[in-house]
Amino acid sequence: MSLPPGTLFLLAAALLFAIGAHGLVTCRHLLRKVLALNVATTGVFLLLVTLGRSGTAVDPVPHAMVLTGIVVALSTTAVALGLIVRLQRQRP
Amino acid sequence: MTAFYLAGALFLLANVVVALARVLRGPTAADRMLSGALMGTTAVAVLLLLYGATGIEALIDVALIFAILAAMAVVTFVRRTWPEDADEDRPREEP
Amino acid sequence: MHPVEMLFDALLLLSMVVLAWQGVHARNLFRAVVSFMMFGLLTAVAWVRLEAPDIALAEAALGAGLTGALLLATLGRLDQGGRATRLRTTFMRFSLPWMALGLAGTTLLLAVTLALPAPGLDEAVLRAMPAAGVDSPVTAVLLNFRAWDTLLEIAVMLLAVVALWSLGQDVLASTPRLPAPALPALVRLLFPLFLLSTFYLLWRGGHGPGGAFPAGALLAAGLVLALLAGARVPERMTGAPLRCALAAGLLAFLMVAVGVMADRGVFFAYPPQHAPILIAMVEIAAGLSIGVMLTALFLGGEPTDVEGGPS
Amino acid sequence: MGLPSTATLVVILVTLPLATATVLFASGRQPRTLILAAALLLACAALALGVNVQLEGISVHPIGGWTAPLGIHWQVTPSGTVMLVVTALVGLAGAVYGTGYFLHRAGPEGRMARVFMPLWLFAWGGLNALFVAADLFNLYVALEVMTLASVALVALSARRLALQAAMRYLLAGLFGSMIYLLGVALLYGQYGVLDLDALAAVMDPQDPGSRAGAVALTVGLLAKAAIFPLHFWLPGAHGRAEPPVSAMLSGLVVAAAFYLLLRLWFGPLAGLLNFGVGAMLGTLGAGALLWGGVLALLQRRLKMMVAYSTVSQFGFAMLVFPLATAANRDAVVAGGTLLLANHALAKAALFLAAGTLVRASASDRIGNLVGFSGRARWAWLAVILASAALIGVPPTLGFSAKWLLLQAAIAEGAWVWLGVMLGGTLLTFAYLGRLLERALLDPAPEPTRPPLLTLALLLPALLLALLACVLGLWALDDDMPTQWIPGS
Amino acid sequence: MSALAGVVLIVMGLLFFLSGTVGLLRFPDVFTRLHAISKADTLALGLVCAGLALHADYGALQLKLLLIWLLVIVSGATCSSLIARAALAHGIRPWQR
Repeated sequence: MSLPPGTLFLLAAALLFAIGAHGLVTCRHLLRKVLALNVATTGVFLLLVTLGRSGTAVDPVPHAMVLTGIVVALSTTAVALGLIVRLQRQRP
Repeated sequence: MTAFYLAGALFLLANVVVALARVLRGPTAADRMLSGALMGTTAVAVLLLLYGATGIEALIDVALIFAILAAMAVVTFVRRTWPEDADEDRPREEP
Repeated sequence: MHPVEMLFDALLLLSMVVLAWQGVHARNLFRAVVSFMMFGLLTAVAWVRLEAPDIALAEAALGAGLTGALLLATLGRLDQGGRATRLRTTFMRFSLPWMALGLAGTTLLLAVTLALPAPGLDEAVLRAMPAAGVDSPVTAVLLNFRAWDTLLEIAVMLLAVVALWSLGQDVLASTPRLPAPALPALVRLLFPLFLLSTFYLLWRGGHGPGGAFPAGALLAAGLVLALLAGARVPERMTGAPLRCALAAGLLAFLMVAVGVMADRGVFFAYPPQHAPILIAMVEIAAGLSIGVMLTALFLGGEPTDVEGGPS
Repeated sequence: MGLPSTATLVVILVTLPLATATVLFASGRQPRTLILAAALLLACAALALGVNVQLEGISVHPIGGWTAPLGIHWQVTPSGTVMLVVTALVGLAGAVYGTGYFLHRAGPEGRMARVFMPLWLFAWGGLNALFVAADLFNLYVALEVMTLASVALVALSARRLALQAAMRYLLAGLFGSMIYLLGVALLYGQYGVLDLDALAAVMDPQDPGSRAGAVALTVGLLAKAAIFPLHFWLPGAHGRAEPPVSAMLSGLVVAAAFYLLLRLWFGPLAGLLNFGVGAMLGTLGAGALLWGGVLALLQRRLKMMVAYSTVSQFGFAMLVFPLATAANRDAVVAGGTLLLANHALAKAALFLAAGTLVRASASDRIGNLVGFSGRARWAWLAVILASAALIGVPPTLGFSAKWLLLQAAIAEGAWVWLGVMLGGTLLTFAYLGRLLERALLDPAPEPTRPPLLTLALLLPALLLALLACVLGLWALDDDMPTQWIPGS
Repeated sequence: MSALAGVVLIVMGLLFFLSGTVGLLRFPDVFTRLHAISKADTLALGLVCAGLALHADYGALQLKLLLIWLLVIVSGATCSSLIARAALAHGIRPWQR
């Protein structure tokens, strides 16, 4: 077991990012696009926090950034979902 | 002792991964929701065991939040999603 | 690292990746949403493993509570006729090249991230902590060192509410047909607990993991649960009082930020002797306001039973 | 009595829009005097800041008194200040136009009137916060404020096409933010700093994180700035929004993302800007220039044509990257900034005038527009002046900007880029000329009951277009700042 | 002594979690699966909480553990009733041998 610390988390972050970005491009349903975007964003958050941990001690700055990011992501997701509902209601 | 707690957490995680099969298989939406509920309860237990392993007290708070919110998903599901939703295991979109 | 720990992480992350894939690509939309919610639960556990209890708290409160509720409610609001909302796009048909591109990107990203030295700012934070006015480093970063980010982020949240309300009134399917006798009892039992834990988290925020976001999210979850149990927004609360509650967090934050300029003439420079009390005030105002804003985001539009409000 | 200090002005510029928007939302009313007073105050503050920068040059203001790398800084740069001033001018013009365009109506239009001003001010606040920010993560949050407000503004009319355009825009914008955030994470993982100047000091082109981070930041911003081939969301969003909204979006929001590209590539990332990178970005620009120009030429609807013109014009702006060398860096940055400023003023004028013309003609087909008669002639005058500025007829601001870039291209012997620039200018001339020719020489008959065109619908466009023309004289002045963006 | 008792309780809890999962996977319909989840898991969590409480060294923590268990009992019971009613209303018939 000689993996550097955080390797698994970095791998997961990269995979989540790729799954999300891929889904955002290939999915056709809008709700799926929004979910994919959230998955990719989670990947980025995971990356930030893992990188914050690899130093000498736990770095609170990425934690604060991710907290901010989570709230921003939730707000934008809510707007996106609202738009999707409106769009569907407007269908002829 | 740490190893015991970790092993317990690992066991629970494996347990819940197996239970994911119910999400995939359905057949009704309620079945999928059930394994969601199982996941919630298990997550509480996993967090408690991780607390035992690490001693970080905030984990108890995280577990407490999970426990308070345990009903949230099911209530939303019953009150908002399922009343009108088709429940059979068929794709809800055109192919 | 203990091998059991390693195994635990591997299994955790593997199931996260599988759930993420399911959450995007599952054949059945409901299955995708449930998978995504479970993904959120596991993400909270992952934050714990990364020694980030603050994020775990927020993720637990948002992921287990509001995000799921929001998604499920959206699913319920979408037309069930099977017609899906889609965008017309040209390049979406060919999934395979994108997959190859994704794999290449993943490898590249992993290779780069593994090579990063990650120096971090932990020492700078440590040095500044005595003057921060709070004991928790994350709260210090959020509400003091980088408070301007947090202010803008609350602006984003209020903006999201304004944006949703600008689309029109709420489209809740307001009367579910199913009787649910146990639900009001549950809510009556739980609601005081929600309030209690909201204030507990607000109070904790000064010294340890906690603070305005998880507290606000929990408050919102309580309010949403009450709405789901059939409670209505009281009529005297809608309109101006509701709008003021929504705006209060951002306004309080702005007033403190500009108000402290009376001391040294610097934006957001809390006077050292008053820093703890000012930060606590901002935290409480922001927490309560975030709770109301998140509830408004769940409602998805301005509450309809308003008199003299929107025409 | 002197002007207020730069720090005070910055605080006013970033907090006043947010505070006013919040108060408007909380009160649920739209008092016209309050809105106009706030907009006027913001415009004055931006102008005063411009004077200060002319005197003092670049200045740095730590927020909360925390020094870098821990704290966040505001940095007032000549480039950012030009954008702040332009934002204030367009913001004020849009606010005045908005009071004339929305406020008398009831029904669904009444709903639009109610939310237009808060959203407008939120976008304004986000823009101002972005133009003074000097911190990667702070820029991310400011970008999100700007994007979310813009999306809501696009969806304002709640018509189906507008909603669809808003959705597309939101997804593209969030995609851009997400990739941008990835870049922030990579750079933070490499250097552990977020402050732009601190980053510039430690940046090493050899590090893996610096390159990957630069790529991610750039791709994210290219999506937000709608640079070809990531421009797909722009024409719908800008063409289908309400006219004052299109003015802000086309003039400012896209420009803000592009400004950020300039700010990063000539600031912390300057070490990475070599021939290959420049050529690549320039090629994207050339593609945008042609694609947007040709499609603008093919449009039948006025606002769609103007929207495609935006795609084309930002392609032109991309040419600053291949033209930059260590020697002419400041002149090229000045050219790029002035190009953005010119485009913001002229394009906002064009969209506002287009809104007026569409209302006067009751149709937005170019073939059905009313001619140069009655009060519509003031709108046409604005279109003519704005077209001159976009094409770059001397002495407009567009001419000064293009002149700076042209000089750089000639000095470098970059004949390919010179050719692209001339071709782009010809295309601009072609599609704007087609608009003027169709409408002025072959106008549609006036509708029997022409709607009232108030001063609020005519003056803002005319003044913006005039400014775009007149400011060219200032830009050729000798006492322009030497360093527009702090470099490494 | 109490440490050993705690370990035993936790192990029992884990086994009940396992039985819950087996039930979820093997039982024939929603209603029977509901039994598996709500009964086994609630008990299992209670056992884990009790085991940890034996290991915990101060009162506030034990109080929190008790609270967690009570919360899970209450919401588990409510959710089971909600899902069962919803399933019945959707015309899903209970499984008969």
